[in-house]
Amino acid sequence: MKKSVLRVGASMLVLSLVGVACGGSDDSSADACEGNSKIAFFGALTGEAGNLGINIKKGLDLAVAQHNEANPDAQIDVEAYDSQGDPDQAPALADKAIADACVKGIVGPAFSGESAAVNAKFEEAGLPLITPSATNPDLSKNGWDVFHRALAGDDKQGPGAASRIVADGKMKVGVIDDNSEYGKGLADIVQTSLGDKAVELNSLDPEAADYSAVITAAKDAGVDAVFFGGYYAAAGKLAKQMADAGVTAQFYSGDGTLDVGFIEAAGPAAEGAILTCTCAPKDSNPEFLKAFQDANKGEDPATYAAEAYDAASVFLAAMKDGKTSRGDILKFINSYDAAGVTKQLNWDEAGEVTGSAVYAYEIKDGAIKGIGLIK
Amino acid sequence: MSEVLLDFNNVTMQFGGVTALNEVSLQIKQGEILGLIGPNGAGKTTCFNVMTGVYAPTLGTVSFEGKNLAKLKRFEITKVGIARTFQNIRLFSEMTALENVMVGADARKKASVGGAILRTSRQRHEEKESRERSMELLQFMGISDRAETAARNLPYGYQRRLEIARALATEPKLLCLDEPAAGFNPAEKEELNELILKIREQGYTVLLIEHDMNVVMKVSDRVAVLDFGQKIADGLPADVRNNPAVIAAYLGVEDNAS
Amino acid sequence: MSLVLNFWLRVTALFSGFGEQFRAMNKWQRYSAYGLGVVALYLLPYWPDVPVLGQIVNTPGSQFETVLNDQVVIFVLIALGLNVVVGIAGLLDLGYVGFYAVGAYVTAILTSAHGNLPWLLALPIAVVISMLFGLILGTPTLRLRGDYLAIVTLGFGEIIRLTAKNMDWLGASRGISNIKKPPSMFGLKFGVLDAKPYFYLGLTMVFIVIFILHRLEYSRVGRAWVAIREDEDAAELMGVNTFKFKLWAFTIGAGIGGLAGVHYAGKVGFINPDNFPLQLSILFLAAVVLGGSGNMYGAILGGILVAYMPERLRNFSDKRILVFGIVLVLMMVFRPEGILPKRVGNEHKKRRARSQEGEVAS
Amino acid sequence: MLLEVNDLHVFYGRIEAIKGISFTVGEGEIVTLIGANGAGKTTTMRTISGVRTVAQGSIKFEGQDITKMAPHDRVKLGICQAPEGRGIFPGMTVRENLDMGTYVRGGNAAEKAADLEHVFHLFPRLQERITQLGGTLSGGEQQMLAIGRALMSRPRLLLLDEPSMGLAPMLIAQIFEIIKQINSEGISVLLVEQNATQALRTARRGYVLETGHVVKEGSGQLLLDDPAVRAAYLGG
Amino acid sequence: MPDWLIIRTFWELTVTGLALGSIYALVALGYTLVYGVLRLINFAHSEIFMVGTFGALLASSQFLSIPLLEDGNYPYRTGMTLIIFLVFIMLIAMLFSGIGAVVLERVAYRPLRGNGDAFGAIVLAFLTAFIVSLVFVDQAKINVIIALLATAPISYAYMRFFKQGRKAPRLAFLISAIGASTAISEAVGVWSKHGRDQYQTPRLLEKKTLFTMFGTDVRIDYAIVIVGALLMMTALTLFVNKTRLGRGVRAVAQDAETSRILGVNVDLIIIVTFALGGVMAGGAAMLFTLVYDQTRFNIGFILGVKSFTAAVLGGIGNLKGALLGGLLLGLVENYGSAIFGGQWKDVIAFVVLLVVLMFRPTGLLGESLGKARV
Repeated sequence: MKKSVLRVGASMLVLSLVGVACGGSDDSSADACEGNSKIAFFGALTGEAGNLGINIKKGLDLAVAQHNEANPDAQIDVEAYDSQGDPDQAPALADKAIADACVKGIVGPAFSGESAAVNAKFEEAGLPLITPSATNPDLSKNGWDVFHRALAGDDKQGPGAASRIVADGKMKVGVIDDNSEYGKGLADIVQTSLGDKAVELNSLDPEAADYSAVITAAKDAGVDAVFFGGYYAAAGKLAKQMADAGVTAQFYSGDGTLDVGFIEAAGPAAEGAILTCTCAPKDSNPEFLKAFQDANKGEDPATYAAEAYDAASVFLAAMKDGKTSRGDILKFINSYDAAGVTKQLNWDEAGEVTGSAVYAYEIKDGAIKGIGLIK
Repeated sequence: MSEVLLDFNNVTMQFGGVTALNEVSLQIKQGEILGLIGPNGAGKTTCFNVMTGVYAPTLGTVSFEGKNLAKLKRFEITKVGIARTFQNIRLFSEMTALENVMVGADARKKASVGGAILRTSRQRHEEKESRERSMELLQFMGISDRAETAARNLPYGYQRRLEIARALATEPKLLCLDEPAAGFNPAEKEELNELILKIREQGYTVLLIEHDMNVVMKVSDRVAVLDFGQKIADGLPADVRNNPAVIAAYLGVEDNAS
Repeated sequence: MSLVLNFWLRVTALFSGFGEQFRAMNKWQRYSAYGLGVVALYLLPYWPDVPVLGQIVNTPGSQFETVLNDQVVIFVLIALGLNVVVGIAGLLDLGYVGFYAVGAYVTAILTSAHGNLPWLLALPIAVVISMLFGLILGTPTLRLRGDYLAIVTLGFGEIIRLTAKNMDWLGASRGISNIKKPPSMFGLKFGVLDAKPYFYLGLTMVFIVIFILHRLEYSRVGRAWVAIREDEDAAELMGVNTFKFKLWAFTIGAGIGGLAGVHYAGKVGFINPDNFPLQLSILFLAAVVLGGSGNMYGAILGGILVAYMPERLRNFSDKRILVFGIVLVLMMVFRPEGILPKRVGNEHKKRRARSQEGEVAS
Repeated sequence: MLLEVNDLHVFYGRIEAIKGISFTVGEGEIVTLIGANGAGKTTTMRTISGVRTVAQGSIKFEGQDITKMAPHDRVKLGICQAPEGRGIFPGMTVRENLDMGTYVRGGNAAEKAADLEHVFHLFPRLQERITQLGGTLSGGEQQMLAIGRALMSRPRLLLLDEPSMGLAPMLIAQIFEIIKQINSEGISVLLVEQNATQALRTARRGYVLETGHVVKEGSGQLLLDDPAVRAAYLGG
Repeated sequence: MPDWLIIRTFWELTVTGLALGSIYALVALGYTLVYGVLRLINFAHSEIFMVGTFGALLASSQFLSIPLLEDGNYPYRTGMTLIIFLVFIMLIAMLFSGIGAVVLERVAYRPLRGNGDAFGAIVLAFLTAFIVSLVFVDQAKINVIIALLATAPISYAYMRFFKQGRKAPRLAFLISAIGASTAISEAVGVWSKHGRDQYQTPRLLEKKTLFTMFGTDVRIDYAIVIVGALLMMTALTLFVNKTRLGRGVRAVAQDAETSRILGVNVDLIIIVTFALGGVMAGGAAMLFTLVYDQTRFNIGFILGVKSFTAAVLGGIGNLKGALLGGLLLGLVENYGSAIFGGQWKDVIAFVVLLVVLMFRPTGLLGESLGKARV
């Protein structure tokens, strides 16, 4: 009776020791992947930001499906790591991805916050990554060799947006942000680029229902344009409430707003709003558009799907080229230079894609229309 | 022996217009057992609460060994040397009997967070002292057999006694008992009487609020009677018992009714 | 369902049985049991490699040892700290995440943003500053009654987060990156990839905190706390300086929350205000109450469950939070005192003994 | 018998407060329960009103078993109580407090007005205070209000728990007079009192409670003359 | 310059602040009512509000089949049609919230009061079976079928458990509330049509300026919100003060034990209290969608925290306090945003709360539902 406690404790100990022994053998075979190689998606599939991740994964899935169809004897799997965009959950998932020897490359992490939390891990593990959506400029300043971005950062987008605003002849631009890492970062760059044409209108709380305080300030300042740094849900509410309050200023925003959700939320107030993105319009590559529609029941590719497709294509190209180790794939990517569906894909030292295409979009008749590159 | 321990000087206590105590003066002398009686709602418990710092008197002063109690915080009154029990038992129900008493004993101890973490010699010494003293008190009250039982699971009589033990543990000069016999049967009341006398023998001064005349009359050296917030009598038990004002107020208006 | 209830009763009986066996053992046996348990805990990261057991404990979608450290250890530390405040002293704190944030931010500021101190030096400073925050919040607010205290602490947690979010000096919404890691010691390298050293460090912190709290709980201080929880007025009338001890509870709780923050910051190397949302405070409280408010081991169990279950249940994907919510309600309905309710004295032993006597008698 | 209480056991948590008491109240009677604090008087009253659950034993009202009946149904049957400590709603006016007495019964405006008239007839002071908040009344006025409120429910059996508590002698006498008057109108009264002399004088029969047991019973005068009762409760 | 913003735009900020404050106040009433009667923070009240907004959404888009946009513009209605539609939508929202609140009480609170009934047992049994079935399959329809099959035996066991009448400690209520809150909001997030996305509600009312005051245009929707909230609050106060049930609510809030002695059915009163709070939240929800045209599964959380803050600010348990606290909070947030910037809005709100509680520890008007009078 008395000893059973001891016995349980001892057996647990023995079991653990067995584990240590087994675990030891695992380490030596880090590169040994049994089964198909994998490309991993890393980002949110569920949670509040789930939509964006789903777009990305669809682009990735399409690229892999095309590859698998063309190469029946070199199948590639897609592994999804759903972080919900939460930096707290991301590390355990990243470690899992790293520990899985079959994962050869990461499409992601989708958000800047989680990127900051886990990219160092991928760097240490030499696991190459290409993010199709994390546009925080600081990310490329960490000296991460594995880091690549399939689109330009906000430091390119901001000046682009500013020059479009200036080109539109706006003289007094109210700059508002949602106080998020992304939104505030982008808004700050836009504001700097606009110089004395900008009027700082502070931040709003995206979760709040009512933005009247900031709208009152915009009205009071008499702005003829408003740039909003933030995501589509808040942008929609802002545009609508501005219209309701009688503010007639032209509405500008960045890639976070580039979603039909913006149009839904803003209703008629969205009409004529101009959005910028370093991502390509869905119709920039008709071939991709058609393939995507075929694979997704006629659905159009949404934001970042094309970038994800490009990112995946680079990994697939490396594998097709016979590269199997993460190190070889990384080298392959670093020296890669070929046309993708969105742009010419080649990267500088920092991992920024060369060529800084910023596209402008306009909301017209309740739909997003690409209106071309911003010079 | 006749030194005044607690001096209740012209105390008036009002609650939002209602006068609970009206110019009550009362003295408790060193070493005596003072019985305080009066009908329910006469102001006994208020008197008690003023004394133990729960309320500050509206008018008048309460002093203990010449020290004015009004300025003291509630926990400081314990340190001055006044301890009490509660009419409706208020034990720390999720603590054992022993721990309850130890909380009382802790009032005289100093060791705090630092001492507890480092287990300084003083802390260990105090802890041992508290434990032993508390155990002694439980034995003294005759309830040491359930020292490790949660207070809420103790039988009623034990709970009443535990309250007294806890109060004694604070090493009071004055022990105030608020209806300690409530809910006791005659045999238990008899035991309680003996216990109160035994407590006095140990050198404590006792203020006893009680309803049961058997208890009050038997153990008190002196009895004060409150009625409707006023003191109407104060003297030896036998005298009080025959005081017509007391009979009228407390024992019923028998004379004008008959 | 009675099957489930029955099972549940069995499981709890098993644990209480353990307790009794444990008390019945002699010192040597007891210490070796402790020792074995501790070693087994330190070997936790290897459990997934054990056959069968590994299948049960391993987290399907995420790395087990990272979960152990980033989620479980952090939650256990926090549950321990919050249990002092809520469980033992009975002060309802809905803003505990604030102290966690303070610990993390102080570490970040000192080792990265505005200083270059080593992590090891930042640790005590951060803990002390967290305690100071506890003091600063507690001094004016601890006079408030239960539910008012709850909303004020909730507000405090938000104020901390929003201040961090809005002050450039604190990195604003970008957060602070490149936070220093703990120094390599005892042959453990605190890198980016291997979570095991962090887990060992965190587990050691947990043991130290348990040790300290154990000493506090069974001392004058602990008695004062419980007395305050049970009946604040009576405690004060028994000579307990209630304000002082409430403040201590708050301060010590804050210190432990801060310690968790230090550990977190050192591990992740990057923090931003969104890591410290209001919802986290609520989750912390849920952990304490679910496990058994007022019982240190209950709080630990609660912390483990709340941190580990969502990772273990990754298969439920987006329904796991829903499931968590329903489980909370069910638990509170059927086991309102938590999984391991606080135990007082030896009454349960007595009761058992008595019921056995009864059997003999009848 | 109007009320029959048979071998009643009631627990407060783990403590058995009532350990098997039995007593009866006849139609038109005043019956009193006397005893020291903690003897179980108030618990008995609350159990009869239905706010304490019965562990064992039964309560019958006019032969109907009401042991498990909900409190509001008991009020409907005609059992109403003026509780210990008066239980005045401090934030309600005197009028609203009195209206609470008709909460269960409902009744039309005319009936209510008549009842109100009746209560004001018994307690003219209440009429003067009609718009005042309950919390601002003096102790005596509160007691009157509590009794008046109970009367508003048109009870068959009125339960009075310590009506003399905290009242000046003059007022006590007055209250007991009113109790007699109420009784003379055909309402039976169960009276719990510490003021044993007064209670036993008023009541036809009495029961002495001690730690949850009935230790003595008999007519009021019999108990008044009992030396043991005198010693314990009447101060000798 | 921003220092002067508040002066230049004072009246505009006042109008918008009052509108949002009115919604806070209505939601705060729910917290205050329940707290007054049960001394319980009904943490899940925020989700009752959220359920109300979805009620309003369903009422307009499903029951009335109003599209989001008609020919690219808002589906404006005018005159009698508009009024009937708005009243209908409000009633449905109130119905949703009211039922939600009552179900919440019976499932998540009543069993903890040691008073669980068959309804609570059945719902809890269903939920238990449902989450257990999730372990094996993850298909809503199959889960529901399995859960329904298992409900009867489990609820039987639960009923037996309820018979013990165990009362839970105070903290358990709070955690149960948190659990219920999470579950309700997540359930909507998981199973509603667009999941966690923002939903738009059709805009029936053209937001024209009604009149101009102090140089500020007062929009018709703001006017409706403020007036509507005041009307609802007056109705509630009349109900509480003038009706029999209302008197019961006040009596239970002041002294539950005496109320029981006088024949007040306390369980019924508690249900009434939750229903009242729910109806007020439903009204608030409809007014909310009227101004902001949108909702989301998590919309209740922040609004709930704010409303609870408002209730405490005014004095929780006090009906007038809820109104005062709500309006004050709405104004303070708006003025504060104008002075310090929108990012400091919540900080300002909580600092004001802290300061008020320092000087008035039970809120501006003090607690007690019983004393709340017009």
